[in-house]
Order: sequence, then structure tokens, then C-alpha cells
Amino acid sequence: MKIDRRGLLAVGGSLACTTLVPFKAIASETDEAIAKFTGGANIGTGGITLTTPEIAENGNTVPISVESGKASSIILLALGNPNPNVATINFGPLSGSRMTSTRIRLRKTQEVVAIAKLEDGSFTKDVKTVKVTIGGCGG
Amino acid sequence: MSFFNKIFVGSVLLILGFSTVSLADESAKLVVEGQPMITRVKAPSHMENVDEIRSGWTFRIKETQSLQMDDFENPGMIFVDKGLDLWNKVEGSKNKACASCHDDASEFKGLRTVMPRWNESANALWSLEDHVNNCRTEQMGAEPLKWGAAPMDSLIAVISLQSRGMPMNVKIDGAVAPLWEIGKELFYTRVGQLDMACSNCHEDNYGIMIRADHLSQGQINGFPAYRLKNAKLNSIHARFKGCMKNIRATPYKVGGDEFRALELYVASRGNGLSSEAPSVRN
Amino acid sequence: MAKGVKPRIKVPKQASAGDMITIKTLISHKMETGLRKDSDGNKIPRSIINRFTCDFNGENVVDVGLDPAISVNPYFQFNAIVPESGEFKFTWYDDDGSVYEKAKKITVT
Amino acid sequence: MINSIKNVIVILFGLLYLQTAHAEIAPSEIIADEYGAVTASLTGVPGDPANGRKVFMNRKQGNCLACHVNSEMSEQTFHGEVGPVLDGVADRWTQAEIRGMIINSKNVFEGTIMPAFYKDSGFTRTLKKFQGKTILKAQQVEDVVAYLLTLKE
Repeated sequence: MKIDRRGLLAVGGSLACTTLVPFKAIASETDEAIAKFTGGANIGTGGITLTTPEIAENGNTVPISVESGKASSIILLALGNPNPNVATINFGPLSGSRMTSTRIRLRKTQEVVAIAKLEDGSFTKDVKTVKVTIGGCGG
Repeated sequence: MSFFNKIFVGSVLLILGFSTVSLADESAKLVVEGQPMITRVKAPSHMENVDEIRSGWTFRIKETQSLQMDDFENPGMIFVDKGLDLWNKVEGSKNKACASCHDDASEFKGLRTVMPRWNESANALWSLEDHVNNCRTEQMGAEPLKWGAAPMDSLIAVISLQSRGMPMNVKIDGAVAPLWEIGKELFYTRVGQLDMACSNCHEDNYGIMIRADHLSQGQINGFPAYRLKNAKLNSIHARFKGCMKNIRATPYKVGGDEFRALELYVASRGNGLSSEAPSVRN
Repeated sequence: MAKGVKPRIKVPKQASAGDMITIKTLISHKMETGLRKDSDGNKIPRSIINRFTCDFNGENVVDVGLDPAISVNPYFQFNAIVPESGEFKFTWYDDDGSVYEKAKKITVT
Repeated sequence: MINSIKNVIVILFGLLYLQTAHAEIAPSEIIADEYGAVTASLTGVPGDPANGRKVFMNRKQGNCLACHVNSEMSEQTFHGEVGPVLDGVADRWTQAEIRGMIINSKNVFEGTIMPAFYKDSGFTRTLKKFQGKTILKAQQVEDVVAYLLTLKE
């Protein structure tokens, strides 16, 4: 039996199918979380900076920070986790620059999303992909 | 194509392409709370196959590196806090705490850098754990702490912290010489179903990637080390145990003779590097 | 109260009026996600810090809702403006109903 | 009656024949040449490259990606660098050589770090659950060989 790349692609395709169902479930959870935060308003870009490592040495502790000058609140979502919600930060009257740094868990390589609600009521977002490493020893 | 040509082609491919991203900032300087650490230095003369020894810190990515540069950012310091609570806790039949005899542990400055070492009265090679438990049973009348468990590792972190920045200086001659030879033998002995020795990864292949793990020299100058992997302090012997299980070998006993000898040998491979405990590792 | 919970705070001891200062907070907590199983295959119940707040002299600085994706020993860094001398109050809310508090004074010159 | 007994016997012999034809070669029975190459299939069943590909990347099976860059598998992140790049491996080595390296690479490259994937004895302190076992099953070895033979440039 010989196999060519097309054959291997077919294998890949069937793998993708098997993961489709949970992926959809997470997608809708993400939509839900976003809708809850924005009330369905449009989300723009710019005016928000999400900083993540390009590669996370360990998915258990991934340092991230987010800053958005005129934000009144920010939500953080990790789209590849079993549950996309990460945190909601509400900035009070005595908060300085609207930034926070924290450490999050990422189950696998995925997109991290930050959406800010600005003081004028509009929304803006930033998205970063974080590659999560895979250990060498199979155990 | 001859055998050697085949090898050659393979090597050229390895050099040319597809190498994975090097994750580490290998030239970064480690300064902890304003105190510079020695993370790269000429190898001790007993090491035949390595010119320069390097702290495990130099193999980590910059985000992990930065966690160790500030004591607030370093999650290992949580365990130092817990260790200090334990330090001050009165226990045992003699109603004493560590602090009853040793105040704030600063008298142990330098101790970490010479451990493990020969204890004349016990006629045995002692690790820091033995000092802790000897005090507990003899001076406090308290139960010994379990080797590799959180309370022990936290206390050891408190004691080790007193030596932070000082170069490791483990003695390998005199009474410990035969044990050092045993440790060296263990370092180079292949074990387990994967049939690997410590040296296969940590001497022959450090600096390159095994999947996404950046192989280090396996130095222990930063132990106990907070690992992101399990979010706690890890003792030297617990780390040895984990490595052995990874290569599908039956680990030696934590606190047993083999790991004591291996600790002595591996510690001596780090002579000259700063003691960093509690360090932060992957 | 969950075992081994210990808050750590880093706040400058003094600042000038209207200065923006950086605050770092960390609380030792296992942050059990509720997704893991024990060795017998039973789900380990979720047990996390679900909310963290920082106030200064009774006015809010930040109010954070935490989900299980926040790492073990939750860490937050943020900025605050200090109009006068006073006290920061930090509060963590545990799933088990426990509330952990810590206060830090700052002198504004 | 006699006929049916005959038939049963024929069928039994037939089954026995099939079984011997597909009997696996045990690790102790491997015949390698002086360069470590192994010509005979371990199972007589042709290798399945698609399964070999899975075994190659599976961290509990071959875990080959831990040490080898393989651009055919570029959808997988983080390829290890401990061993040589496997692109075009089928152009450089024969089937027998590849099989020999997977079975026990130490017969081919003295002192290599690469584990022997079809060897069940002669180890020291193997964890109990792996004692007397090979890392890969015979057919998995054949599958990986078949997969590697697809890696041409």
C-alpha cells in the first residue's frame, strides 16, 4: 500500500470532522460570552493592546497583559479552552491607566481575545495567537 | 550512496532547515532583586565533556526568566512565606520552633552552596533535608518531615534563600570521594525502557529542543525550584524521580543512597554557578 | 476556608498626590478548575477565587471576575491613582464562601 | 462423515498455516545484518502508512516527533532537534535499514540516544508496567516503516 499526501490530507480531514462538534459548542459559548458583554453591539479594533508571549513554555502559567486607554471594562477569552471565559476586569474611578497583567491557563495552542468596553459605550478588541508547547518526554 | 554520505546528508538537512524556534534568550543576564547571579561560568575541572556550565535559567524563555528576577513575581516565594510560618511554629516535645535556636535563618548563609556534604558525627553524606530532620527529632522532639513534601521543601527554600547569589562549592574529595564516584557512574548509566542516562540529554544534547522542551544541563543550583508544570516547589530528589519515570525507569528511593550520591555528583557539576533557590523553571 | 491561602501585596509605601502607582497582588490558591478527575475517575469539584477587588479609602480601583482559566495562585498587576493618604483594601472571594482581606497603607506627600 | 472430518482437518491446517504465515517475529528472533538492517517484515502484513503516521506523532507510542523534524507533518507544532531531520529519509535509506533503526538503532549507530522500539529485554530498572514489553508492537513498527518510506524529496 502506498500513500500520498492526498491520502494523508483525507486522514487529516476526518480528524477535523471528529473535533467539529466540541469546537462548535465552544464557538457558541464564545459567542454567548461576547454577547453578554457587548449586548450584541459591533466590535471595532484599535485602541486596545493585548500582549501575550508568542510561545508559552507551559500552558499552566501564561503571562498576559491588556491595556486600553479609555476602557471601563475588559473581558478576556481563550477560544481553545474547555470554557472560553478567563476574566472580566472592571475599572473603578481610582484606577490609573486601564491595564492589567495576569497569568492564565491555556490548554493548547489557541487564540486569546480581549474586548474592551470604552467609556463612550463602544467596543474594541485585540486577538493574539499563543503557541502552547508540547513536552518532549512521552512518559 | 555510502553510509557516511547518508549521515552527511542528514546532518546538512539538520543544519539547514526546519529547526524549531529557539525559545530561550540564552544571552540574558539574571539579576534577582538587584543582585547579579552567575549563570554561565567555566566548568569545574572534573567535568571532561563540558567547557561551560550554565544555569537552567538560561534555557528558559524570557517570560519564564522574568518570573525569577523579581521576588514578587516569583511564585516560589509563596512557599518561602509558608516556610517562614513553619520556621516560627513551635512543635514537638521540647516546645521549640526552628526560630527558637536560629532566629531568622540568616546564620545559614552559605550552607546551601556546600550541600550535600559529609557529616562527621553521623558518618554519612548529608543533604539539607538531613539538617532539618536532625534538628526536628533531636532538638525539637518533633516528627521528621517527609523528603520531597511541601513543608520540607518550603523550609529548605527558606534556608537556601540565605545563600542566594553565592557560588555553589560542593566538596568532592575526602570522605565523600567514593560516593561522588557512585553518583558519577549513575549519571552515565542508561536505565529504563527508553535506555537513557542523564548524560544523554543533559550533557550530549543540552541547548537543543526535544519537542518543545529546551534541554538544559540538568543543573540543580536553583533547587528547590518552582516549576510551572506542577505549580509548586520541587526538591532535587523529586526531580530526579520525575526524570527517571519519564524514561520508563523505576526511580531510586527519594532520600535513598543512590539519589544522595547522584545529588552530590550533579551538585558538583554546578560548582561556580550561583545558588538561585527558589528558582523558576518550566 | 480553603487550606494554605495567603495573600501577598506590593504597594509603594509613599507617593505624591495624583501619582499613578503600580500594584501587584498574588494569592496562593489551588484554583481547582472543576474539570479534573481524581485517581478514581471522580470529578474534582471546582474551587476557585471567583472575584477580586481593590478599593482605596472606600472608592473602587478594580473589580475583577475570575474564571477557572486563571492560573494557580492568581496574580494581578494594575495601576491606581492616589489622591490622598489612606488605605488600600484588597478582597478575594472564594467559591467556598470564604473572603480573604488584606489592607496596605500609603502616605501621600 | 469421514469427508466432513477431513474438511475440518483441512480447515484447521489452513488456519494454522495462516497463523504461522502471519506470526510475529519476537524481539529475540530478529535477524539483523552487520549494519543493523532487518530485511524480514516483523509481521508479514504490509505496513499501513496512515497508521504509521499516527504512531510517529503519538507521545505515548513512537513519539518520534520529540526528536525529529519532519516537514510532512508541519501541521504539528514543535518538532524536536535531537535526531536528524527525516525529510527525504526514504531517499537515503532502504526499507531494511529503516526497519533496523526503529527496531534497535544502537545496532546501526553505536551509542545513540535513540531508544530501541522493538526490544523487550536487556534493560536496567525498567518500570514494572513496561517490563518485558517493547515500546512499539510489531505491526506498529511495520506501519512506521511504511510511513517513513513515503518521505521522499
